[in-house]
Amino acid sequence: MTDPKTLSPLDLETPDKTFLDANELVINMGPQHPATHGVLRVILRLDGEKVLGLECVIGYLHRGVEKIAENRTYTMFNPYVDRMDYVAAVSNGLGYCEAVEKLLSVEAPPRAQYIRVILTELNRIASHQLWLGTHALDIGAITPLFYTFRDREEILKIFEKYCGARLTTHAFRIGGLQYEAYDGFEKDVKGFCSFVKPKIDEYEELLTTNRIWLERTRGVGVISGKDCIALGVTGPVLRASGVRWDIRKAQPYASYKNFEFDVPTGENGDTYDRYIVRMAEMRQSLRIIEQAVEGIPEGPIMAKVPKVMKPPVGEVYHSIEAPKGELGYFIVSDGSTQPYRVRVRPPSFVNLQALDLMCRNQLVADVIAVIGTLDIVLGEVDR
Amino acid sequence: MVAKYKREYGSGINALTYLGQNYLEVDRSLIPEILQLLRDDEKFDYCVDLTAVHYPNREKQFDVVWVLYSFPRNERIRVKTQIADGESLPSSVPLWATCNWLEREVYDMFGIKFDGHPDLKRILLPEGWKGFPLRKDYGILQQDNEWVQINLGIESGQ
Amino acid sequence: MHDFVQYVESYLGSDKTPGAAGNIFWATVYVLLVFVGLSIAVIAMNWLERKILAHMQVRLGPMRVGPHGLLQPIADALKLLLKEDIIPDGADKVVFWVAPFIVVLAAFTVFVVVPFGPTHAITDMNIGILFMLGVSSLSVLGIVTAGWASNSHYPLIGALRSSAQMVSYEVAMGLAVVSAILMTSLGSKDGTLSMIEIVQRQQEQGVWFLFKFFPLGIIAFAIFAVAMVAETNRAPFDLPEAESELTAGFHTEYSGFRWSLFFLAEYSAMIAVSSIAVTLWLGGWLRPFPNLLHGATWDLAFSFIPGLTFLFLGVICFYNTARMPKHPLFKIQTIGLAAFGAVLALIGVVMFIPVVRDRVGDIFWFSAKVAGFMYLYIWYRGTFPRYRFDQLMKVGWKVLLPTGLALLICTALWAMRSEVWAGVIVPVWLGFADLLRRIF
Amino acid sequence: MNLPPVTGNPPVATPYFFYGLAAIMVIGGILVITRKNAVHSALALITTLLAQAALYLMLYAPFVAGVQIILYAGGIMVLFLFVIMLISIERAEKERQFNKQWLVGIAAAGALGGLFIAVYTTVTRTGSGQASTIFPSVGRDWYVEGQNTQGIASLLFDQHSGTYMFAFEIASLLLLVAIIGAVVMAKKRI
Repeated sequence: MTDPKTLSPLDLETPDKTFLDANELVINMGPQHPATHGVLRVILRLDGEKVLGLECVIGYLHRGVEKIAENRTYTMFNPYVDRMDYVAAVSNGLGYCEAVEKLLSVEAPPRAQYIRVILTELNRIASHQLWLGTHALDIGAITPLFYTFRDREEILKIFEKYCGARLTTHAFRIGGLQYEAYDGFEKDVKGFCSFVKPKIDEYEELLTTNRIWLERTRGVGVISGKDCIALGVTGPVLRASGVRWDIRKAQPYASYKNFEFDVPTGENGDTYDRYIVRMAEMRQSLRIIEQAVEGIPEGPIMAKVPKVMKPPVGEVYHSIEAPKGELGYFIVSDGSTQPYRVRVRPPSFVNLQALDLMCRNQLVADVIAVIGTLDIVLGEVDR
Repeated sequence: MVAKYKREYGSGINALTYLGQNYLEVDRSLIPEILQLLRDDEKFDYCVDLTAVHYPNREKQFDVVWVLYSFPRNERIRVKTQIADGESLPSSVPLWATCNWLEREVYDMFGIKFDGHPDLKRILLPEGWKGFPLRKDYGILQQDNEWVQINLGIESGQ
Repeated sequence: MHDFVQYVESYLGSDKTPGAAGNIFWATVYVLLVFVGLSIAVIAMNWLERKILAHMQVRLGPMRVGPHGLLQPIADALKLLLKEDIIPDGADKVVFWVAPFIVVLAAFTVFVVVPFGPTHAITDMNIGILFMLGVSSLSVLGIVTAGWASNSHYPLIGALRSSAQMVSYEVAMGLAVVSAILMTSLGSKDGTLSMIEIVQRQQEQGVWFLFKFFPLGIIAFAIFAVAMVAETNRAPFDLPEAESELTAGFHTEYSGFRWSLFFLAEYSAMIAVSSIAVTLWLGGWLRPFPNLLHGATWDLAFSFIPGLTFLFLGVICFYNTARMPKHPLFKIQTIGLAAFGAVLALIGVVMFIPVVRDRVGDIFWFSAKVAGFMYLYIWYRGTFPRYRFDQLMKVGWKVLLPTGLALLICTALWAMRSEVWAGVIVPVWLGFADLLRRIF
Repeated sequence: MNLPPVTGNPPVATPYFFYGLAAIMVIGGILVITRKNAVHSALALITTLLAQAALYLMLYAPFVAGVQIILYAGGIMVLFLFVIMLISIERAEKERQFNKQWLVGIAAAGALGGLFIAVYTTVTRTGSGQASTIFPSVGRDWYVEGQNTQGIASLLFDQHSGTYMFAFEIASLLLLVAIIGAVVMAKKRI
């Protein structure tokens, strides 16, 4: 295993006129490529089919979210965060709202926190389902995609019933929630839990013991826990490498300390372990949801926050465990209605950095598998 | 820990807490040493984030902020330093490999150079773009018209 | 007119294929029949694949064009024909133009020797199976040249992968085929390579080669069944056109009509290799259970099955006609489905006429067996992820090839000296167990 | 219309087919040596080989035809194409195609052609005084019977008439040596 610090930048200048003479070729994958999950461009340096190294070219989806934040009020910026990791919009919103709440020194009431947890965990399942479908599709199994999308639909239906939107939900407000849980919310969520449990088994039935799946994922894209930490890789990727670290446990936020759940970890840090970890995480999320639904307290859903938000001068860093890893917000306030600086610490962006290390000496086909297993969303990488 | 460093480095270091979050204000000259110590002695083995804030009215225009986390201690700390426009910082890539892209992003957005970075170039914006968008003097509608016209073949990206 | 009737009658009484009889007229008719039948089969396969795959994946598949999307393949074909034909700038125009035709020619030519029945083949060649393997291997040329002529990285890599894959799996495939051919040479007779005679030997020996020399026949069949999927570049061996890696592989730069030729070739190649498998191991046109259920009565009973099958399909159509929404918008679709059902039922009824019944039985059984393979192809595609290239090569060279060699030796031993065989059977069983372990 | 003939010569073996195939072969052969693009040459060579296979079929030698298709057109030529594709076409196109020895080449080709004609037309007298060419009449009956495959097999492997077995095995051994040699030379490390 190469030390991540010694990874040298690629020499991409050598022209490749012929295959045979050069022995190495530089191939460009993306930005319009079906397996790069959006507009990621990867420049691969190959020896035959073996990857000597690669370089990611990102920024095709750069919208300047951080700049926009400086020109909006705290409330106005809230919907923008949904557009970063658009498959886990609820998590983004949770992180932002909690960061601003911290800056304002308010705390959302318990009822709001429970509903937040339910929606966030539902969103985690949805995100993992989308990941599973597309990842399996990248490896060539086309069927799981339809299974997962069928079941993800149920989650989106709950979101739609709750706040009217399916994808970019803008579900939370600074200080709590805008909407009370609709009638039958609890029944819907409980129904979903019992509906999706056998479905997760169904996905596993298709893949977990499938021989080709094992061959394609075992020992592919291995990264050790040490390298993960050095590269700042978080989330399921870190846990699959054997580091039992989850912000929900390590530094609980949003009443996560009230729930019992395990943090699944892997051993080998390969693609298969990451798959297993994410499957287990879906089950753990269901556990959390079930506990939360049972115990939703009565009470207000909105804390007392001023109509015009002017947080005191200061700065705060708050991070949550998004489906993809540590999602952090670093907000600097200058006492005005607009944040002076909002820095988003995007898990996909940092995790993507590990792609080079994970792909070295693997085959081209594995690059696809590893991109899939990192579970990146380009909206978040580029912001 | 802070007291120890305080003794050693005197006024170059300043430990503060705001909203329960600890941060160190460190003088630019002490940055390499302090970061090295934090990583090796204090076991802040995970660099969560590296970013900057622009204060155009100050003499030292930029705050550069490292957000560090220690797995053994389960503790976060922020390290802040002030530098002037045009001043450069030593790269932290040898300490935390993750700083590679993070430093590139800071360079991309603020134009802060990091010495010893293996491949310091723009990351989110295209090569050849002029200007650093997250500086306060860069308007939200501003863009590098010349670049857009040459590379995209359109009058304006607005 | 009288001459013509006599001509037809003389043919109907003939016990030879048109090629063997040296009759150019009938051979031409057969060529056209096979060509048309094959095109219909490809169209049907297109629709079936979408529908079956869709139902495996909890969706409906094509539903808009025609009742239950029955006209979808035709609409697709029209679309492809009307599409702009793009030849990339840097492409080698002549080769780019020729490549799809090579593939199609290779895919269609093999059907010259496919035996749909003892007399229902265009011709019977002395080297039938060799001819099929040889000509179908020519399609590699088309794929390689297509990939090269596109002058683009992805097609080139796709073409290289595809040719390496096909050349490698041909070896294992050939070994499995030879083992089946060895089985034809038992008894007083010489061995044969003729497709028709291979089936006749199975009839004479009273056993399909699948079950002969148990488990050798099954192992040979298994090797062939794996290799044929790889040969036709289908999932899970569809690396040459691995969407997620190489966009579309060797035909990335092709569009419209030329692309549809590749499509046509792919599906007819699938049918062709399935025909080989059916002929060699599954008794070709022979009906199932010839030993268990023998005698004239059973023959008669089995000869009704083709008609009954079509009647059954017709009934399904009528049932679904009844289930159609009663909305006026669906009127045309309802009528269409009913008409389609009527056509199927009519075909079924015609198949009960004794003259027809006697002559379509073998074609039916052959097609039914091939259809089984087609379903397997779709099933694989719905279930399996894709192999990586090195794994694919490993399966080909390290699993299938040694197994094939051992199998060949065992078959020869068994065919020659059964007592020698007794000493070999234990290791073979062990090997078989190992193979099963590797596969599952 | 005639009744379908049950026996007799199938109509394939007519001179017209031969002339057609021969023309294809000659044109293909000329294209092979005149095309500057190596891939085009290879394709022309494949055409020639396929036409040759068809000629074998005309001679009632289906097995040889089948082997020709599988080995040459299907196997060897694919590998040829493989290699050709990987080398730079642009560079090859710039090179001068004919070197200065074309006169010698024509002379050699002419001599070879003359030799073929001479051999083909030479009539030898056997002991019984019967005239025949140098081609053996032995085994011709197999061709006519359409039993060519079995005929070749018994020439190669039969215990009594298997005269070519040793040569066959030696040739395969030679090929094996060639393969191993190629691997040794091509592989950087083993």
